[in-house]
Amino acid sequence: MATTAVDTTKPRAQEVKPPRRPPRRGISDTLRAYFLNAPAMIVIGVLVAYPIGYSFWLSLHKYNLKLPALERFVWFGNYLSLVTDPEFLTSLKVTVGFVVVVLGLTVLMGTALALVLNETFVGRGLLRSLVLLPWAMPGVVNGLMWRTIFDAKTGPLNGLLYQLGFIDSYQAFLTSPTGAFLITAVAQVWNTLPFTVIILLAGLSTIPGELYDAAKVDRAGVFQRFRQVTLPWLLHPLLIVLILETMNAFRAFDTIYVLTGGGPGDATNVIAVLNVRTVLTYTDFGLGSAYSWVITLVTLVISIGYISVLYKKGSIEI
Amino acid sequence: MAEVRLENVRKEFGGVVAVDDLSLTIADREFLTLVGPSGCGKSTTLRMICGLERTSGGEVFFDDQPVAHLPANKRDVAMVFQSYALYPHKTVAQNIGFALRMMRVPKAEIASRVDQVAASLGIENLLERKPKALSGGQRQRVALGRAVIRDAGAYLLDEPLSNLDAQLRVTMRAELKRLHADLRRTFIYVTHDQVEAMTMSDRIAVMKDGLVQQCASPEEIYARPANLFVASFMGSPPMNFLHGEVQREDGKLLFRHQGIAIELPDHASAAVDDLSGREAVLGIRPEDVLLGVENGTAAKIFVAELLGADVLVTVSLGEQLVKARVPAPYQVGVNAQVTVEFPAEKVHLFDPSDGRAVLAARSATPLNRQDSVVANQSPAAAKGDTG
Amino acid sequence: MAEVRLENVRKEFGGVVAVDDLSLTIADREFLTLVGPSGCGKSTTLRMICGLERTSGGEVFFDDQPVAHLPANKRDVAMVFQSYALYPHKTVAQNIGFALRMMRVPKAEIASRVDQVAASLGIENLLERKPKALSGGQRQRVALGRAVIRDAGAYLLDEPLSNLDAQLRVTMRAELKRLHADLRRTFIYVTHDQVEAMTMSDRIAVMKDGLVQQCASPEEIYARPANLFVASFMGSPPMNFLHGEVQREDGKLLFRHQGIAIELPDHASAAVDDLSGREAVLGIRPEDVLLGVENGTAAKIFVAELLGADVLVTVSLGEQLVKARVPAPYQVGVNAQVTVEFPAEKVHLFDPSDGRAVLAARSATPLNRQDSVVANQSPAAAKGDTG
Amino acid sequence: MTSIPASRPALPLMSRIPWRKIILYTVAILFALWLVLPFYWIVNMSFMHEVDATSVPPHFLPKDPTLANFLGFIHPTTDQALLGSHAVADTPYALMNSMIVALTTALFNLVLGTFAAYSFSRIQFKGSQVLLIVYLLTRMVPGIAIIIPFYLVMRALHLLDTYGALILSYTTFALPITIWILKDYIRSVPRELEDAARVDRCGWFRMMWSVFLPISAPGLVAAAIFAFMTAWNEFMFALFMTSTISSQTMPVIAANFATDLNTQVTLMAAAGVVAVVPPLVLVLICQRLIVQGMAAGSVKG
Amino acid sequence: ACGGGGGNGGSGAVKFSGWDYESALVQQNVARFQQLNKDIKVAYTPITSAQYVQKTVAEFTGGGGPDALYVYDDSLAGWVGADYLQPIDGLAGVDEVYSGIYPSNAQAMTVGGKRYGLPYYTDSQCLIYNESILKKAGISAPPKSLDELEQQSLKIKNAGILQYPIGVTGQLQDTWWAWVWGLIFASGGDLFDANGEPTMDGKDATAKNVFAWLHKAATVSKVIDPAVLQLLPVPLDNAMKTERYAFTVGARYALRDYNDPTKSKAAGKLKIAYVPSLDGQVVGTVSNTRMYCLGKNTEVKDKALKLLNYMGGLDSSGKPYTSKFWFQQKGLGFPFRALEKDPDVLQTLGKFADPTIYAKLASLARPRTAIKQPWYSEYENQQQKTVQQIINNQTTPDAAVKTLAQSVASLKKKYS
Ligand SMILES: Nc1ncnc2c1ncn2[C@@H]1O[C@H](COP(=O)(O)OP(=O)(O)OP(=O)(O)O)[C@@H](O)[C@H]1O
Ligand SMILES: Nc1ncnc2c1ncn2[C@@H]1O[C@H](COP(=O)(O)OP(=O)(O)OP(=O)(O)O)[C@@H](O)[C@H]1O
Ligand SMILES: [Mg+2]
Ligand SMILES: [Mg+2]
Repeated sequence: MATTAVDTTKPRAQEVKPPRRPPRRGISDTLRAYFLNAPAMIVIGVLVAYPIGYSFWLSLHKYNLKLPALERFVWFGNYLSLVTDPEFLTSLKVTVGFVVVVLGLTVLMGTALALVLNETFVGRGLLRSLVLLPWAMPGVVNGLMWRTIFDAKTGPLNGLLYQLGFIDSYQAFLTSPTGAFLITAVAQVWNTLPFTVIILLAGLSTIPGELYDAAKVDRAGVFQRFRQVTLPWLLHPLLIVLILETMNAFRAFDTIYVLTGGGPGDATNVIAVLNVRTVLTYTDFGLGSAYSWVITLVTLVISIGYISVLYKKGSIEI
Repeated sequence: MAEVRLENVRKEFGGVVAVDDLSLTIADREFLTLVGPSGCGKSTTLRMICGLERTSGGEVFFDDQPVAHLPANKRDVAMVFQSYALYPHKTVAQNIGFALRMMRVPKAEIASRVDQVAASLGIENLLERKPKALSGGQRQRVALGRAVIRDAGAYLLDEPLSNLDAQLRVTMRAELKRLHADLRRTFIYVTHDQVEAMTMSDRIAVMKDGLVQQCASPEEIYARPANLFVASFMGSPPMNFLHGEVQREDGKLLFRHQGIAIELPDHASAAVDDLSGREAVLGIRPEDVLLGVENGTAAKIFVAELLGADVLVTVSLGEQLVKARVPAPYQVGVNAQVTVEFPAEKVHLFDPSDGRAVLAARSATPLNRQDSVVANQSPAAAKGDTG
Repeated sequence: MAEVRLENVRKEFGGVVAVDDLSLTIADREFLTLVGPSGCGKSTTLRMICGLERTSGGEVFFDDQPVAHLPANKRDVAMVFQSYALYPHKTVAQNIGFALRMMRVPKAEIASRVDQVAASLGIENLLERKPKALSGGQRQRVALGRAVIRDAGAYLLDEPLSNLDAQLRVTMRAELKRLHADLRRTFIYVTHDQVEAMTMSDRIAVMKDGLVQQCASPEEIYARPANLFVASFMGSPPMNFLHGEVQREDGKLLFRHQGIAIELPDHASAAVDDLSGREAVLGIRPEDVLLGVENGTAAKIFVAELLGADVLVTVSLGEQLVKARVPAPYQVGVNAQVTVEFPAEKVHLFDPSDGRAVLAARSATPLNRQDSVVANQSPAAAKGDTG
Repeated sequence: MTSIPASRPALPLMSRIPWRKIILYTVAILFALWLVLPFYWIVNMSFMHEVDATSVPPHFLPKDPTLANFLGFIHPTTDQALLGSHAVADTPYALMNSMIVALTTALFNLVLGTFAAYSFSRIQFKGSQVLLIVYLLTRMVPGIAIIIPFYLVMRALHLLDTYGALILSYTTFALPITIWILKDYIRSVPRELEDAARVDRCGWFRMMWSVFLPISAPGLVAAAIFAFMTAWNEFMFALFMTSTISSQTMPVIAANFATDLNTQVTLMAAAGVVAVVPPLVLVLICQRLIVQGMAAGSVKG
Repeated sequence: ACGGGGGNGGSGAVKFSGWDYESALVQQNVARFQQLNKDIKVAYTPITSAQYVQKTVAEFTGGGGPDALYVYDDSLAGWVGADYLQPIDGLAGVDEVYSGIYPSNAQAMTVGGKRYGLPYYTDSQCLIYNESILKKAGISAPPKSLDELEQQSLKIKNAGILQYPIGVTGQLQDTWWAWVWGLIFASGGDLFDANGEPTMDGKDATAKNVFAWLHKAATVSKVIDPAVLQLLPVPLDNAMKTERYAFTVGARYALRDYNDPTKSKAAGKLKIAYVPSLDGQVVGTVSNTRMYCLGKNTEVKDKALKLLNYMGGLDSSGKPYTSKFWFQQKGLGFPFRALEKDPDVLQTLGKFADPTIYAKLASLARPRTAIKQPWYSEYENQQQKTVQQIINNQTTPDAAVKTLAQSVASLKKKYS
């Protein structure tokens, strides 16, 4: 139809046009985006770029403060030595178990709790605030609290179970390797659950209510509504939760350190405890940095794994 | 499902009464249209039928069973939401096929039915898009598709065609009528398009302020509006209204308005008794007003507008403007004198105190079933409706 | 602002061409209506004018100045979004007054203007509600109010009345026309309602698949559609089309269709030369078809539908169905024999290869300016349009 | 219109039982117990006399409740004053420091995070994915690896033992996650609203302030709480970057309690309680902002 | 409670930091020092003891670091190696101090033949027993040998007085488990020879025998509380004060608290004894030394030295003022022999421990031989884990000593 004279274009008012500026396009999107990112990039860049680079540099060195004379560049020697380091390997095993247990519990409980808190019921406001309680507790206090609770001599848990007749004498819960492992996991879950709940709850609050209406009309039951409406909308928050909780679980230190110090034996000697000890107690900065970078890389790989798995599930773009 | 019955249903939103004591029975297989001014409670009524909104009072029955305890997903109704409510994270195909998936229909069947529905809606090439990437009308069609793909007990359609162009609307109307004929299910339809209401419905329920004003067949609504509101709401251009008094004079029944006397038919006797001594409102549709007849009342042409084959002539009768619809050509200049007549058989009388119709026209001009549900059909489909 | 000009504007969404090489000049103070089938790119065009969407090609000019670099908030246009886009956290009053607040209008003035606009939209008692607590039509009015409260250089209205009832729509149309008259600004209006398009616009641009098919006055569009698409899209019921051939016979210009010969007017000579030997499409509007005349072609009544004052008669002319609109009453039984005539002056000829109109009707029936922008007015306002 | 039937069929029994409510409340109560019980023990202890705190069998209610532990924070007794290098007397100041640091961190995070998050959720730009991962990467390096060089940086900036050091460290910690959190919530705000605001003549900042932020309030609250809590209970950096009560935060002081050989568990419990209360109060205030379906009714389609 | 300090000592103030044990008393003492030396200002920073080492390392690594500071004996060698500290040989007052203290302390403060510290306090491990519990079980004298300890414990256990009579600190920590070293040294053995070579897996069977005893006591006769694996020093103190254990191996100064009626229900009942040995002989125990040292890069060396001398040396009258102050105030063990006979000291000591045993322990005590090794802290951690495994029956004494020897071997390799 291009031939049709659709447009009665008027003759130009003046033949001599003013020298037309080349049409200014707004600044390019990419530029604008980086402009918006600049403050964050500057703060992060200025403050942590150097430390991060430095720590990676250190991880390529043999470097123990106590023996400055031995300092030397060893390429990936520290990393290679880890492969044969029995302590590291056991610790890796413990850590993986710990991460799996903690992550599983956190995500399941967190989702359940967020869903509950998203409903209206008497006392919701209170429960919503209570959810944050564990988070507000400094890690040291948290560790001490759990110590007190599980104390073999004076712990209220022992007292309670004893009074209720579940046990016939006080138990030293933290002294068996399994017990210690599970208890640290529980304490960690208790401590990090609020983050999951808050993020998921905020995610839930963005779901347009009318989608549930539509799904109800489309005959989706409670479970299907969760799967078809809630879950897809929660993918993004879940991704954050997964990444951050994985990171947290890999770096869980405070609570474990206070509760068991990594013991008994190697039962709770997760890599983070080992890492902190190596750096701060043994002042082995080279090896310590290598540990840190192993943690970093593992969490990075796992995170990218999450991202790509969820990405494949569709409807998610980072 | 079959009959849907609302009994004294009421809905308040924290003080705002959206639906106020509404009773309505929609028979099995009926096509009922809800019309009414914006904000009168149509959508709310649908939502209550559907189970998305709890009633604040009264009861909803499906086939004589109260359904208050049934959640929406157990009620077996399909609905087109006024706001579409598409799943933004699903493609068009997934949106349309969702209900079937919930009913565990096999994948292949879903796919073929989705294709079929999409084709009938003209969105077959958008199936892989997300709603975000659709135009307004395309979204509305997806919303419609999501409902019509189902085999539900009742279909609730909340202004499902409002954002479509005229042509498409005609096609869609035909599709919906066909669906209604094929499925033989209850349809409850909300629309602002009077042509749609008139041509598609078995009955129309006219609502105002959360109350049903009249629920009857389109012809009945048009010919015998139950009250002033219905009379003024249905019909375009709307009915003329004259305020005056009724009296008996010399055995004649008369309506007097500013010195003009209009004779009323004999059967108006009871109505006149009812209203005598009080103000009365006379109503007459523009197409029933006669111009230029002998013995008519003198009036002046105020304005005349060409409506294709007709002319809409507005005459001033004293202070009052009256519209008349007469066949074109009608070549009379503005301010020209003309005579007007209101045929006795065609006037309505209303009691202004409560708006109630006390006299309906005996032979109103038949309804304007203008549109084209039929007009667009193939010869075979068109047999029923011959004028 | 004054003139809005689009030059070869193009918009792609990752492969999907929404607007394809669109050129259009909207004069200062003009009321231009965009019509077209769902998904043809109307909203996208508005969004590009407004600066919400970057063009993928071409350029938008305001008063001869390219505006590509101007963000939406610097363009001084007001817009009603098809999807409303109300601020959910603000009350109706805040929604409507927001733009004024952004322009630092004093509080008291905002309040009074909001009240005034709300009153004209009939939502004065909803001012303190949040959008969530409004009905669909109420939301749409808020969206409209948000645009009309402003004093902008251009107003872009994307189906602003689609969810309103007929009465309200009439009132709102009048309001918009009054606003246009008062403000004397450019209005670009999208609607699916042909009556709206016909009665309100200075010019109508008919779009299809991202291209403007014709842009002209309503009368022109109706009487001289530039191509088959425009001819079929505008008008309800749509124009009749007959496929056949043109030839000169005995100095006469004839259109032949299945043994029927239709005489063409003399000025069709050029058109006939153009099309001869090829297929041609003859178009005629239903109101131009004459029934029961002498010398007419024999046909059979297929169906007749009463449209109030008119009857829409469908006759079968051989295999072909042709619609005719004749004044009521028209009392002929189905299958009765009838004669049909297509007055030579009123036929259109189209080239089916590209749809182009090669012959426009010389004297088409004047446009169906049916509606009531005027009809509803007070005596004073109505003077302009007398028939 | 219809006559009311004489007798209404009774509802089926199963549907008269409010299953949903029962399940909801059961789960809610179970979670409440899980959240509260451990903490309850601390609260319980904080009202006890030292001797009762470790008694066998335990007292599940303070035998002889006392406020002495809490009063200690205002007027420490001589005994209390000596504990954990002034920990008792320092507690109120530490709380104030924590509050200042945490609130400022939260604020910084929201401001910087919003800018960046906006770009990720609304602009398609080259390198956005890489940048996002890089942000995350900075957070994935364990704090222990960077604490020493970080200390050097702070020293170079002359920020040691000031709020600045803490605020900056916590901002860098929380920012990547904040950006990740916020980008999703910003994305969930309908784009049309941004368009509408533009047409209503809002500049970008105004649009963010008047339209975006109120609607993404739940996300902002979540991000703010996250940043706040990160700052509130971080221990290691607080310990290393500060040395006096002019900037020491509550976790450092709480650790002082814990390591003192003369420590009193009840006093420590009381410190734990006061350390937890301020954030909870803040959240109680903020939580009305976590509203369901903020954008409801705003766009059609 | 605000105050400047630490980093902002300013013009010439002596930056002095220490772990936060009784920091109020330290502050008081510092104030006194400033009274006496009006020209010197001291900026005292107490640091949480659990993180003292780490934080100090950070400060030194960051190029700052205090002028004068507390140092643990087991950090000393490392810090010297890391070049944080400077020797004080030949400086005023140092020789006098070194000649007045126990040799074990002098040895602990010397690295590579150079003296680095002036003593803060010292202490040695002893057996602490609850006399009244023993009496109740019909035992009149504390055990001399480990077997005796086990027998007595069984008696107490069988009498139903306590389920587990022996308690020690058994949770992994970054500080040492003195009692393990105490048990081995008491039996005349060691884990390392004088050159820091491991002897536990061969030459010297003491460790293995002590481990065997531990294993038996924990898993066969079950007199060691399994819950010790989650026991830290403070809870252990509380347990002793509330008479939940009859025996522990601990530092002498703990008795001061244990026998303080205002702090302990068991005041007066807890007594000091020699650490039981394998054969019942009294041949040794382990000691530790806490000291004051001088930062390497101090710019106020003279002033800092004055402070050091005030804190860890002798005053103008030749008396170790601060050392005595600590003993009198808190019972911290004094490194100065002369104080053994000081009447004030004797009087105080009488309130909580037998002066004879107290003094004898001090003279018998030896520092750990391995603390000068750079890998000592790793080793200590390994040893703690191994002992935990012995106590909860995850390993055998044989395997334990092997593990320890192996870990030393690999640590040595790592540090070469
Ligand atoms: N984000 C997008 N991505 C891909 N395609 C799009 C996108 N937005 C619009 N389109 C397509 O562009 C075309 C034009 O869309 P537009 O919204 O302008 O239509 P419209 O004329 O306003 O239609 P309607 O009358 O239905 O509102 C449609 O076919 C639509 O599917
Ligand atoms: N959540 C709510 N809170 C308060 N009032 C509400 C709420 N929802 C609807 N209303 C009011 O109830 C009335 C009926 O609303 P409803 O949506 O049923 O109208 P409707 O007939 O569908 O109108 P429309 O044709 O404009 O869609 C309206 O006046 C509306 O303002
Ligand atoms: Mg509605
Ligand atoms: Mg559109």
